[in-house]
Amino acid sequence: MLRIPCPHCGERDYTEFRYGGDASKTRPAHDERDVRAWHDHVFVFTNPRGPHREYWQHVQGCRQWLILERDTATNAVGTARLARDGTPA
Amino acid sequence: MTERYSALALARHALTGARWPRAWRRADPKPHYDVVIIGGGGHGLATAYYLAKNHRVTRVAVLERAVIGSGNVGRNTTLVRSNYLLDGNTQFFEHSLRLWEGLSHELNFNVMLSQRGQIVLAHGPSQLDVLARKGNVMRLNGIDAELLDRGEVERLLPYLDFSERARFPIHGGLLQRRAGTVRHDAVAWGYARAASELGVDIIEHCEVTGFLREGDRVIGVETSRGRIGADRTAISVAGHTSQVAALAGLRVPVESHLLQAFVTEPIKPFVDHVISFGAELFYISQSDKGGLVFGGHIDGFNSYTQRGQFPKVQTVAECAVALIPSISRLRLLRHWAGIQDMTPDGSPFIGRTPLRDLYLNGGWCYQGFKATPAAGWCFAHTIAHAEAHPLIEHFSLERFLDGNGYDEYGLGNWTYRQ
Amino acid sequence: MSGGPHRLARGGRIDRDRPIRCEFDGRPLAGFAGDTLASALLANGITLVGRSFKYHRPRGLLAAGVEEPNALVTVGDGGRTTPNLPATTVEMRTGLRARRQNGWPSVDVDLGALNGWLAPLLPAGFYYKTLMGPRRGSWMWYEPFIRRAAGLGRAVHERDPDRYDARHAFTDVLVIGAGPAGLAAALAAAAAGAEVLLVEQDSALGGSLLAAPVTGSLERWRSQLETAVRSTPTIEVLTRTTALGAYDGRTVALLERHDHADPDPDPDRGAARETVVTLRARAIVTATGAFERPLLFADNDRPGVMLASAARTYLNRYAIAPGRRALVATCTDAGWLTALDLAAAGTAVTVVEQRDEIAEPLVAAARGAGIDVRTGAMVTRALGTRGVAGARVESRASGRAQRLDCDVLCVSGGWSPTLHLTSHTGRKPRYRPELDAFVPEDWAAGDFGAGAVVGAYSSAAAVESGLAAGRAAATFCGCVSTADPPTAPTAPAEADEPTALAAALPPPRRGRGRTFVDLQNDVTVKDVALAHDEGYGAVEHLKRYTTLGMGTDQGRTSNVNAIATLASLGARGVGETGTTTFRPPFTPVSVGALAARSVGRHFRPIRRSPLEPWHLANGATMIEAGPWLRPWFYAWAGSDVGSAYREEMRLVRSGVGVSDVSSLGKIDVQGPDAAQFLNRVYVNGFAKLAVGKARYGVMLNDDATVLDDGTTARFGEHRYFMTTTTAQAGEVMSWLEFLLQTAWPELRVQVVSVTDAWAGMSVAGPRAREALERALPGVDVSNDALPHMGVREVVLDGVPLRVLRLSFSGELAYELYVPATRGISLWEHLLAAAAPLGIKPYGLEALASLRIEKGHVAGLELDHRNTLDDLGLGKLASGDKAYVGRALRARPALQAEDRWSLVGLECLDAGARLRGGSILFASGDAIAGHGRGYVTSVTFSTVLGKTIALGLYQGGLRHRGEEIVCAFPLKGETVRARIVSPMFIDPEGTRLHV
Amino acid sequence: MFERRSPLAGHLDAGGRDGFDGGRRLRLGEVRDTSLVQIGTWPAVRSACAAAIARICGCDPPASPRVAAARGAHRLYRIASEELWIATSDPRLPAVLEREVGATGSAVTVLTEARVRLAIDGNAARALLSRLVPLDLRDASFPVGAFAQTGVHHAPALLDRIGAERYDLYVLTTYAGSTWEWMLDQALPFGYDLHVTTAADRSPSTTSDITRDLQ
Repeated sequence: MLRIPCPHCGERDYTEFRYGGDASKTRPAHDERDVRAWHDHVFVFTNPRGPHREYWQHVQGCRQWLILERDTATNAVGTARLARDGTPA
Repeated sequence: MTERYSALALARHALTGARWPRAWRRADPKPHYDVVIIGGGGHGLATAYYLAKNHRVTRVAVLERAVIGSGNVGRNTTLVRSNYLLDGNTQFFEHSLRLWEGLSHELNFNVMLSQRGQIVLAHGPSQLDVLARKGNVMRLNGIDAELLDRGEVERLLPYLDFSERARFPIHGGLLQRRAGTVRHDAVAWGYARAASELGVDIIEHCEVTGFLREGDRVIGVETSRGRIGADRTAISVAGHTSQVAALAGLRVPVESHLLQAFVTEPIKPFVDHVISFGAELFYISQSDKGGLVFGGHIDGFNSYTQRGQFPKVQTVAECAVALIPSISRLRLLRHWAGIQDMTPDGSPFIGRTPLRDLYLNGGWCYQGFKATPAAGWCFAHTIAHAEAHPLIEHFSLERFLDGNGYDEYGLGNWTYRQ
Repeated sequence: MSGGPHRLARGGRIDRDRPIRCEFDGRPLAGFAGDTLASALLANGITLVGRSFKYHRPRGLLAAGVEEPNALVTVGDGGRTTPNLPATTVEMRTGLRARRQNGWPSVDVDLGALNGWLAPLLPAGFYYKTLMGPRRGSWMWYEPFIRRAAGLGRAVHERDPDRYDARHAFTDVLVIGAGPAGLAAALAAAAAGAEVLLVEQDSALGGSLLAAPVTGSLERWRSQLETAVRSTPTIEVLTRTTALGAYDGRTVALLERHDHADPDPDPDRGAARETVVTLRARAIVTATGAFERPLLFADNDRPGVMLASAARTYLNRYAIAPGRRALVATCTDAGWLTALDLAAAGTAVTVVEQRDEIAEPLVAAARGAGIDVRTGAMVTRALGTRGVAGARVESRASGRAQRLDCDVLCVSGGWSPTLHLTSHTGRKPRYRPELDAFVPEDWAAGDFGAGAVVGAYSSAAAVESGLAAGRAAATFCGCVSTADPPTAPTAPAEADEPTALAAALPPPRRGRGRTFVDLQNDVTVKDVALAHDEGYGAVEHLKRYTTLGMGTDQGRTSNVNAIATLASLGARGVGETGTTTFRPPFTPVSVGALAARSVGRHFRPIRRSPLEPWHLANGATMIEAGPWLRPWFYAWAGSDVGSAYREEMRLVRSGVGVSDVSSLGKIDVQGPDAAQFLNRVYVNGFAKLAVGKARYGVMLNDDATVLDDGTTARFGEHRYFMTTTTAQAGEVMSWLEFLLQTAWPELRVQVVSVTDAWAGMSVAGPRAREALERALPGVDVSNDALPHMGVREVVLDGVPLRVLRLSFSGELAYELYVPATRGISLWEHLLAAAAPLGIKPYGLEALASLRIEKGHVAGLELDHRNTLDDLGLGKLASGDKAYVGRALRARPALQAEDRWSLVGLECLDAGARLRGGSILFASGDAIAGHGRGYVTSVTFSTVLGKTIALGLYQGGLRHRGEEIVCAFPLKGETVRARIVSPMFIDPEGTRLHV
Repeated sequence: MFERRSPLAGHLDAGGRDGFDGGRRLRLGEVRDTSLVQIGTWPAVRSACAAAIARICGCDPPASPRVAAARGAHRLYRIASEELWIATSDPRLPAVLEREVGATGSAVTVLTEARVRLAIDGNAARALLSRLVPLDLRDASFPVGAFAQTGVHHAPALLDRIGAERYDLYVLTTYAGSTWEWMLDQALPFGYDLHVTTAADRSPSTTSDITRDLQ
């Protein structure tokens, strides 16, 4: 059972969360019109076998969107932070 | 030299006690090939076979990191069908099903295609309309399809939950009689044996570690067993597409997810069709050995671990009992997970890449196994002619750039929701 | 009463004061409490317990535990029929009814045994080489025979009456296995201050110690250990509980079995048959022990060939003499312990020991016990057919062979640590030659092993490793031991059993008889050799090609023997050959237990409108809409949906009706930046929406497909009330939160779902205003006070009421929102007050039909494939305001002129049935391929008196007026239709503004 | 003209049932007189918002996301970093909060009608809850006074431990009926009595010491 350390609620089963995919990409500016930029953001992935930065929303908890560090090769879970606090460097 | 398989051959060996030859030659890498195929799974081996058979390209090597067939071709739920909606998908998967229908004879290897029929259930009027649209398209393309109302489903599958207790009552369904199952491992072995017979080198325990480049042209691969030159190189490693593509500096619209499969203890014939639940993604069939085989939805987050999450096991069990209450008493024997390429529209990529002489076949989502023969057939054609086979033109890597996404199920642009 | 002729007069752990009669193959079977079905059978001299899978050879008990490959029985009747249970795991209990399987006409006389004669024709994987002809598809002719021959027991299609529960659990230290190592680990962890959960699949604690004589010092020691554990309050003990699988996050799935006392627990009183526990532990000690391996020799599957450890268990735990004359074939000291116990119980014993050098004390003890000892010798063949009658014994030095008589042949071929759980989480085991076994490696943080599973075979060594592991586990949990260093009762000298062993010799390649590696799947050494010859030598290939290890026993007794055989054939050693990956569950688990309470109506929760009780009490037929149940149609309008919805439509078009729209998503949007936020997420402008007004809006996904549509009303400077479709409510909510928290954290906006807070009802029809005037006197709903798209918030009797003048039907209409618990009361009041106007409720079918007449998109038009322009809504996104999805909307293929886009369709063939899902063709097209579009929604227009539809058509309304063909080949129908505007009624919207 | 009708009206008339040991180890019910308000704020107005709440409720908004703050008729929950829930038996409070706290520029949403408050008491309460929620309910991690937002049978819920063997469970109104049936089905083995109760009867126990423990 993947256990996700919600910064607000504490460690919980992943079933309380909703997956939001790759969080390593920066979303283009709202008024960006460049198709390639949005294409790469929406459709292209690094999909690493190893450390992965990803979005999860604690939908059955505090409803906050988190950025979680997880290793896709082992499912080892690292730290999580609130997405609203910005992505860690 | 491979020996032809037949009842007679079996009898001869039984009487003389003569030993059987290897099904496929053990081969060591040569310095150069016309085509090097990375990945000894169903698709890679099928591609090699059709390159040799249809295009007389026989200086071909299949490079496999472990042993052949150790990936998804041996981990899937063995379904084959051609009930597809979108122009392009319909023809491609029907081509595949027709190849399945001749495969045992083509390969002289019994892959046990069992056309027992698949029923997709609808649990409401609008869901049945969606199935009707698909069924109509199938019929308009010469593919068998039958629309069933609740009564017809009940006559065919009386053991489904038609009681008052059913949370999502069965409203009807779509039947494709020619759909069914195949003995999955046999597909890899059969293609390997036939390809080897035609001169293809199948090289196991040979991991690709890099690509040999000449400008924007790929001229071979670095492997754990040395450099291998190639006029054309093809990637066919679904599950690890991103990793291998990355060795060539490519980023692709693929994320790797886990799909679990489940099998119960063997029992006498219990379910004679392939049945797909309509309320959630769940399907069931019974293997010839007697085990009930279940499939469900991906676990839902990127992973390469090849082990599933327990709550998903429970979800699948809930669906099984919701569909067939008497399954409750049967016992789950094993569950395992495969690594699946997921794409933003649920459709694959197969064809050329931005790099010259490098070809890619991946992103099959839930459909890799049933696509095996057609994917091999079309990929081989594409490699041989350096031009996409008409059946796969729409599966291009760039399709999202011009807006030609190919969303068969209308699930939107999320790999993890397909 | 004796409980069987082979039962010893005294000894054993059975309760002789509690005799039990059960039914086996329709005949009574006597035993005692504490017996398993297997021990009861053995006590009663029933040694032929099953037929093998392929050759239907007679089979007896090989083991005494979960590893039993042969003795599979079917238990129970009717809906409780359970096939394939190992008799060794079925506890004796009153009311138990069991029968043997896989024999026809019976297991004793089985015609299937004829397969034995055909064996040479049916080697492993024979079916890959034949059954293909004469023509394509011939397999469909052979398959039924194969399927009937395959499969083990027979299952029934009756509903399982039993109840299964599921629960969650958390602990500091989980100890799996209550053998000496597990008991010690539990004590140590608890002493260090950890909360401990100790799980044991057996009914008793002690593991291997349960096989020791009940009179010996080992048993006294075991009971001391048990007492210590039971008397420690911080140790929770679960017996009859199997660790099914180990998962990420140190989560272990457990199965508790409750049916040992009563085979038919009463579900109506809440008695569960089994409970699945999802346990999260902070540390895990795996003390799962090891399984003994059989030896490979010809006909090693004969009834009477039994694992030495099993023989010892039947003797000491169940007080059964497995035979009168025992032959113990061994390459381990463990075999000698069995020999000594058998001799002590008065059995004539011969030991055939593969090794030349044995620990002297053992030999002395054996000789002292009158045991005939043959070292440097091995059994090459078992004699006898329906039961072992002797063995062919060969001296390794001289090769001289002789026949020795026996009626039980105990075999001891070494130990296989039970590493299933550790491999579930991806640990690759390592082969250790000195143990001739695969042992778990590279333990993850928080995972510890103890006892035989890590090669500590003797009880004393097991306890030592258990104490260490328990301590380490507690420390990992951050427990700092306050108590004295943990101890366990000191082991008796006897506990330090000799455990030396040698690798079992490879089986002879020649000679008569068949040597079985996997007894359940009938895989022989010949089959392994065949696979190797054909290039299926890798373990994964071997498993798949021969089905070795794929039986219900998951190859517990065959795995290592197969690898050894493989190794003996090829160049590679056992270690390099490697082992296959074990998958969960450890032992098979009923699907019902995994589904637990989520069955029947509880499969998924039902979401209910606050008005539902009224609907049910007033003749509504309900229909599923996602998680919701919604009124489909009402009895007042007709008895079937087909006629009822037309009545309801007529009512709305001509008078006034009211429908329940509570399931619409409702989101409270507040904050200083709310206007700007809405202006970004909707394609159309919301920046200038005035207070007291509502606006229709459409949201796109980033890829420019339509996410959802709905109306948002502005009730205050910083206060908005958004409605979404029923289907997308959850998606939209999460999407808004995603944008606010990840993309635009600088916006001061709070979104809260208030879907549950409000009951919603739509009052629609030319007389809707009159209805409201009657129902809500004092609320000015005149056209001036409340024009189209105007909204009001009023308070009546202290209850807030929101009135939004919106129309989905195209008629003059109002949506009323009232606090959920007041919904029924307003609804009833409305119906009463407007009764003189003939107001009546209308359901989902009419609602959906009315919107079709008006050309509003919904349902099937709103899948994630369609763009704003496809739905004819492109003009909404005017100006160059930025909105989500704008950039990718510009992609050429999404702007192509010939995209399939929204059209209205009028059926031209009166009386013909136009169906949803029809495929559209231009007249003159060949009716084949994928057509130019399809029908999404169909209804009968009561206004136009004809069937109309919405659909998507190549080029859309540029083909307005054209006559096309709607094909429905599934029913062999084609219908002519004309492309028209999707706004079938009142395109100018005059009815909305009256 | 508008009388209230709980979504559980009718569900509680069924009466109790004995467990399979014949006993009734649970007391399950609905609390019908609770008002619920959600407050969301932003850095600039955070302190003004907190001050208003303190003034109105008589206690500061809790900082801890794990422990409820209790004062008289009110219970305050920190449901997210910038969001609070205030549950109260005082029917006038929501209007006051809307006016006073709203004036600070914070967002106030009344959720009284959006949630149903269930009461779960008895010596089998924890055993029952272990079948409903995937939470570690052992005293060390979920002491009296602790609360958690979680899920019950696919729907979100908030669990509040108000006493050693007493819990409140807030569930969505439209899921209430289904969740209730689900809970009774799980409660069957333990046996239960049913009752309609009041917020007053759910008198909170002091939480200060626990608050210290957890913070």
